[in-house]
Amino acid sequence: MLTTVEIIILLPLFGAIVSGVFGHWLKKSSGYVATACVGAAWLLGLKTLVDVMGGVGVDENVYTWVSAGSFTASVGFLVDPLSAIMLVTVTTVSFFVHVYSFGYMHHDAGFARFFAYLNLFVFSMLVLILANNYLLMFVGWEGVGVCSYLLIGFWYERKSASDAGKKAFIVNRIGDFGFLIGIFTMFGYLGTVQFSEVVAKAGGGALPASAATGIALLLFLGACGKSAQFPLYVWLPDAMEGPTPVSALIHAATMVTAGVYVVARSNVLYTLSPTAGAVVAWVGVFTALLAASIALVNTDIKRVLAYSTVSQLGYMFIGVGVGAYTAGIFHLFTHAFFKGLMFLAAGSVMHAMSNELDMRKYGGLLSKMKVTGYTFIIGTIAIAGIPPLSGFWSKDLILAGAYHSHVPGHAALWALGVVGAVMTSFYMFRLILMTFFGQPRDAHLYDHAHESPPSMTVPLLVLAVGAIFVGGVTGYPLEHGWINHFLDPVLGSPDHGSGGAGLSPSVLIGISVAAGLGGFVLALVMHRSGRLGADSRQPIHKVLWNKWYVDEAYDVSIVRPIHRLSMALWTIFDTIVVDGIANGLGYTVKGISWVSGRFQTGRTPTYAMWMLFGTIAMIYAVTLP
Amino acid sequence: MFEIDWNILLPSLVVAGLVLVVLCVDIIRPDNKGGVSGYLSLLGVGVAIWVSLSLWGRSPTHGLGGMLFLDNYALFFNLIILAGTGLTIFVSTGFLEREEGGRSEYYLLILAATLGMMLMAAGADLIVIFLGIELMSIALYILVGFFRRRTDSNEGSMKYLLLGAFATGFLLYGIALVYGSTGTTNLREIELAVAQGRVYTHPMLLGGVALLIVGFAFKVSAVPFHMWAPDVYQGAPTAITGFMSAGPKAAAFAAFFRVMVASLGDLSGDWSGAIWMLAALTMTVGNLGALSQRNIKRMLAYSSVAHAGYVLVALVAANERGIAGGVFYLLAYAFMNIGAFAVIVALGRKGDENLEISGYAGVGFRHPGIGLAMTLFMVSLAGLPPTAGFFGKFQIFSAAVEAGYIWLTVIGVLNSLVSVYFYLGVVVSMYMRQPVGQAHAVSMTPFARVALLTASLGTLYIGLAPTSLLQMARQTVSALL
Amino acid sequence: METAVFYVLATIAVASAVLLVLFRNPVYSALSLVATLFAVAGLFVLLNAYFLAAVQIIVYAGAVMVLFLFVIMLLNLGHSEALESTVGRYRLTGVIFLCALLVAQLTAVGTRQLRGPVAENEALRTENVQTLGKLLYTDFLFPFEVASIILLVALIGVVVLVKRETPETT
Amino acid sequence: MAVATSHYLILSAILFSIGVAGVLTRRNAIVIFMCIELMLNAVNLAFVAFARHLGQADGQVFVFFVMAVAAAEVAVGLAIIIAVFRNRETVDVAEVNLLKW
Repeated sequence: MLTTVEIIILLPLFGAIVSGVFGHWLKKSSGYVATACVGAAWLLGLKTLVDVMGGVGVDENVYTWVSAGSFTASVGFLVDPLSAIMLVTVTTVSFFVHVYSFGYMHHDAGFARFFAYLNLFVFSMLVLILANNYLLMFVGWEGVGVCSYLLIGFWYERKSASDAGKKAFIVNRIGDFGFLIGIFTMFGYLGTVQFSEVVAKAGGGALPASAATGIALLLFLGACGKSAQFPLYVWLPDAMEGPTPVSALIHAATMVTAGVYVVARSNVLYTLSPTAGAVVAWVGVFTALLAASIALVNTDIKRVLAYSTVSQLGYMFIGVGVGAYTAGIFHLFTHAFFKGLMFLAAGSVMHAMSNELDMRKYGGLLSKMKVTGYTFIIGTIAIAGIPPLSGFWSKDLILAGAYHSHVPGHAALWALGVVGAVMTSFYMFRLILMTFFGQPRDAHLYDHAHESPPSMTVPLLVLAVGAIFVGGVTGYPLEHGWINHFLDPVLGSPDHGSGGAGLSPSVLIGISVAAGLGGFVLALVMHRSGRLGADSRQPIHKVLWNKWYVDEAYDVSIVRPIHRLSMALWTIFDTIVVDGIANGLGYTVKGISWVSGRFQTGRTPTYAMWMLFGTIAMIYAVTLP
Repeated sequence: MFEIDWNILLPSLVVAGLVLVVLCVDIIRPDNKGGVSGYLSLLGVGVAIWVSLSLWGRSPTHGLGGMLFLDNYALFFNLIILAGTGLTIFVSTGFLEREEGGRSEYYLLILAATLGMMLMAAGADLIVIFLGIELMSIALYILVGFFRRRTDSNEGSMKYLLLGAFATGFLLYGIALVYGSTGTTNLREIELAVAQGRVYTHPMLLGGVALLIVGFAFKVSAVPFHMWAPDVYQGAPTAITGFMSAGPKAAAFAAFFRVMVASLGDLSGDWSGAIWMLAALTMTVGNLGALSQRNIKRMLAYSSVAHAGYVLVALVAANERGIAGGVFYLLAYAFMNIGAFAVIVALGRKGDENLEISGYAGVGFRHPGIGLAMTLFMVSLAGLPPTAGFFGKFQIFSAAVEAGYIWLTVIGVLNSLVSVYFYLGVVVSMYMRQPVGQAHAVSMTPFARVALLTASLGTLYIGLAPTSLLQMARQTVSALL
Repeated sequence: METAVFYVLATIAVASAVLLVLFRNPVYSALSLVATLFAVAGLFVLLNAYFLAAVQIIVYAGAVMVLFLFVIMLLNLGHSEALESTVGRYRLTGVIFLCALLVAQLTAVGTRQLRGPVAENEALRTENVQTLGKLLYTDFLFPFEVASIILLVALIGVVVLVKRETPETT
Repeated sequence: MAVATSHYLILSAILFSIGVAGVLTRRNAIVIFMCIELMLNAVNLAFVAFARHLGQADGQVFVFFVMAVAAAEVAVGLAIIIAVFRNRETVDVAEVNLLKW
C-alpha cells in the first residue's frame, strides 16, 4: 500500500508520463490530466501539513536503492515541518501555475509537451524536498535542472531561448560540481548521506570544524548555482526566455529556492561552521544589493522581476546564513506567493500587449486590466515589506535575525538589508507605475489590450489572497508566530547574540517599514515628475508641472549617481565579469577541445610518436623513485 | 601428466567449441549468410552464461599448469563479455543483411574475440593473457576491416593493426623484463617473488611494469595511447564499434586490474602515481575530444576513452570499493554503450548510416521508443542520477575519496560534468531540433528490438536496483586483494 | 671465441636493422630484415636455443619474409620510389633522439646486475628440443592450444579480407 | 667465458629502438610492419637471454609463442594492407588519413 508521501510524489510522474507519451493523441486533455494530478498532490500536501502539525512526521526508507558493505543508499522520504512547508509551497504554486498555463499556452503547438515537462519538474522538485538523504536529493536536484533547461529552451526555434538554456545549463554545472564534491566529502568523513545520521554524527562531533566548513561551502556553491547567487546568478535573467508560467513556477517560486532549502536542511553543518554561515550571509547581502540595483534601471518587465527574484533569494540567504533558518524559509514561503503572483500577472500583461516586454511601451493599463492590475499591486505591496501584507513579516524576521546575529559585521548586514529594501520597494513601484498608471505610451498596443481569460485571472486572485494573508496569519506576532513554533524545533531558533542591546525591536520594525514606504514615495515622486521610464540620460521633459528646484538637486545628488552606479554594476558585473566568465568558460573549453582535436591528425606515425612519448614518460614515472 | 580440472576450462571450452561448431556449419552450409550461425552463436553464448553463473561462488582455484584461474572475478567478467557478445549478435543480424550481405565468418570472429577476452579475464599467467589479447586483437583487426570495400573500414583496420602490433611490442618487452627480474611469468609466483623480495633487479622489474602498463593502456585506450580509438571506432562497422567498446575494454581492464593489483600490488607505491596521471589525462582528453565531435560514432569513441579514465580512477584507488566499483561500472557501461550503438544501427539505412548528430533531429517524436531508449543511454553515459552510469561513478569516486585521492576525484567530477553537455547534445538534437528533409522509415529486425530492449532494461535495472550486482562485484574483489 | 662471434653477429644484426629502416626500396628493406633475422638466429645458437634458431630461420626468415616479399611484388611496390618522400629533418632528429632515450632507459633498467655468471642448465643445452617439447605438451599445453586457435582465426581472417567474391554474390 | 646477459639486453634494446624508429619514420605500411617484426625479434632475443641467465626453458617456450602469434599477425596484417591497396592504390600511411580529428 502506498503511503501519502509516495502518492504525492507519484502523481506528477504519472501525469508527466501520460501527457508525455500519449500527449500526441490526448491533445488538450493532457493538460487536464496533468493539472488534476498536481491538484490532487496539492490537496494531499495540505493534508500532510495538517498531519505534521498534529505531530505526525515521516522518515521512511521505501526502497533500499543499493546496499553494499558499509554503504547504503535508499529511496526514502522525510516529512518534517521543514519539508512540509516546502511541500505546501511547491504544490500550491504548481497547481495554480498549471491552471494558469491552460489559458497562457492555449494556442501553443507544444501544449502537451509543455505539461509533460511541467509535471516532470514538479515530480523532481518533490523528490528534492522530500528526500531523506543527500543522494536522492541530488537525483531531484539534477532532475529540476534538466527540466529547467528543457523549459527555458521550450521555444527552441528562438536562438535566444536555446542560448539561455545553454547558459543556465553551464552555470548550473559549476554549482552541481560543488554539490557533488560536497556529498563525496561528506560521505568520506561520515560514511553516510542520510539526513538523520548526518545530523546525529556531525552533531555528535564526528566532523572536524575544517571539514564542516569545507562541506558547507561546497554545498553552498551548489546552492549558489541553483539559487542564482553571486557570481552564478547570470543564468536567471536569461532564463526569462522561457514561457512565463515557467518563470513563475521554476524561476521564482520553487526550483531557485532549492539552494535555500539545502542550506536550511544542512543547518547542522552551518551551525558547526560559523565561517561558512558568514560567507553565506555576506554573499546573500551582496547579491541582494547587486541584483536590486540592476533592477532599478532595467526596463524589461520580466527581467526586473528576475533580478528582483535574485535579490530576494539573497535575503533568504542572509536569513539562513545568520542562523535565522526559520526566517529564511519563511521568506521563501511568502515569496513564492507574491513573486509567483507577479510573474503570472506580468504574463497576463504580456498576453494583453502582444508579448511586448518593454515597460516603456506600457502605461495606463489599470483601467483595461483590473484584476491583473490590482493583484499586481498587491504583490508589489507585499514584496515592498509594507504591513500587514506577507512580505513584511518574513523580511522583517530576516532583518531582525541579521541584526541580532553573531556574524561579523551583523549591524552592517542589517543596514545593507534595509538599503536593499528601499531599492526593492522603489523598483517594484516603478514597475507598477510605468505599467498601470500614467498615459499609454504605445497607443496601438494599448488599444488591443484586454483582460485575460478566467483560467489566468483566477490563479492571480488566489495567489493574491495568499500574498495578503499567509505572512500575517503564520507570522504574527513577529518572532513568536505560528511559523516560529512550527519550524524552530527542526531548525533551531536563531541565537540572539547581541541580546537586547542596540535598537529595540519596535525601532527595527519602524525602520524597515519606513524603508518600504520610502521606496514607494521615491518612485511616486519620480513618476509624477515623469522621470520614470524615460531613459534618464536623455534630457528630462522640461514641460512638466512640478519642475521643482528640489527635484533637480535630488536628481543630481541621488538619482543620477545611483543610476550610474547601477548601470556600471550591471555592465561590469553582469555583462562583463560574470557573463564573460560563464561564456568564456564555454568558449575556452570548446577551444581547447578543438585544439586537442588537431593532434588527431589521422596519420599513423603521429599516433605512434605520441605512444612513444607516453612510453618514455611512463618508464620515467614508474622507475624513478 | 597433470590432471585437468575441467571446471576451470569449462567456460572457455564452451566458447571454443562454439567457434568450431560455427566453422563446421559454415563449411557445410556456405550459403546460409550467417543466419544459422547467428542463432547457434546466441545459443552457445547463452550456454556459456549459464555455465559461468553455475560456477559462481566456488572457492577460487587455478589449474592447467597454473595457466587459468577459476574465481568470481573471472566469472563476473565472463558475464560482462558474454552479455556484450550476445547483444552484439542480436544487433548484428539485421545490420549485416542491410549493409553488405551477411557472411558467417562474422560470427565466428566475434566468438573467437570473445574467447580471447575470457582468457584475458581468467589468465593466471602472462603468457595466457598475452595470447588472449592477441586472439582478441587479431579477430578485431579482421572485424574492423570486415567491410573490405569501404575505405573507412579498411583504414581503421590498418591503423588498428599497425598501432596494435606496435603496442604489442612494448607489452612483450615488459613481459620479458618482468620475466627476467622475477624468473617467472606466472601471476601468483610474481606476487610471491615481489612479496618475498626474490626480485633479480628491482629497476628492471619496474621497467617491465611500466611497459606492461603501456601495453594495457593501449588496449583500454588510455591517453596518450588512445589515438587509434576515434579513428578505428569511426571506421569499423557500427555493430562492431559497439562490440569493441564493451567487451574488449572490459577484458583489457580485467587483465590490467589483475596484473597490477593482484601480482604487483606490493609495488603500488611505484605505479599508482603514473596511473594517476594516466587517469587524469584520459578523462580530460577524452571528454574534451568528444565535445567538438559531430559524428556520433566518433563522439562515442572519445566518450569511451573518457570512460576508461573513470575506471582507471578505480585502479588508482585500488581498494575494495574502488575495484568493485570499477568492475561494476564496466558492466553498466557494456549495457548502455551497446544500447547506444544499437540505436545508431537502427537509425541508419542502406548506403546512408546517418551518423551526424544533427541527423538525429526530431527522432524523439518520430520514433518515441528509440528516442526514449537513446535518452536513457545518453543520460546514463553522462552519469546523471538515477541511472547505472551515475551509480558506477558514485562508487568509483567515493572510493577515490576514501583512498585519499581528492584531487583526482575533483578532476573526475569536473569531467563528468563537462561530459553531460555532449551527451545531452544528442538528446537535444532528438527532441529540440527540427528534422531536415524527409523522414525515413526505421526498420528493425525482431532481434534488434530485443537487443535494444535488453540493453534498456539492463541499464535501468543496474541503475535502479544495483544491489545484487554490486554484491556480486564485491565478491570478485577477494581474488585480487 | 664466443665473444667474438657475439660481436660479429651483433654488428650484422644492428647494421642490417639500420639498413631496413634506411632503404627506400621495400624489397631491400625486406632483405635486410632477413639478414637481421639470420644474425639473431645465430645469437640464439650462442644462447643454447637451438630449436628456436631453427624455427627462426625456417619460419621467420623463410616463410614469413617470403610472404612479405610476395605481397610487395603483388602490389608492385618493388621500385616505387615516389611512394616514400623523405621525412622532415626535425622529425628525424626527434625520432632519433627519442629512440636514443628509449635505448638508454631500457638499458638503464635492464642491465645493472646482469653481468654476473649465468645459471647452467645442462638439459637445456644438450636436449634442447626434448626439453621444449615436453614443456609445450605439459605445462604449456593450454597456451599451445590457444595459439592454434589464433592461427586458425588468422587463416579465416585472411580469407575474409582478400578472397575475391564470386560475381553473383553481392 | 660466456658473453654477459647484459650485452644481449643492450643489443636487444638497440634493435628494439631501431624498430621503433622505423615505425615512426617510414610511410610504407609494409615496411612499418617489418619494423614491428624487428621489435618482436628484439624481444625474443631478450627472452632467450633471460632464459639462459635463469637456466630455465620457460623463456624459450615464450619465444615460441611469440613467433606463432607474430606469424598470425603478419598474415592478417598483409591481408589488410592488400585490402587497403585495392581500395586506395596506395600503402602510404600518411595518405591513408580520411579518419581524423
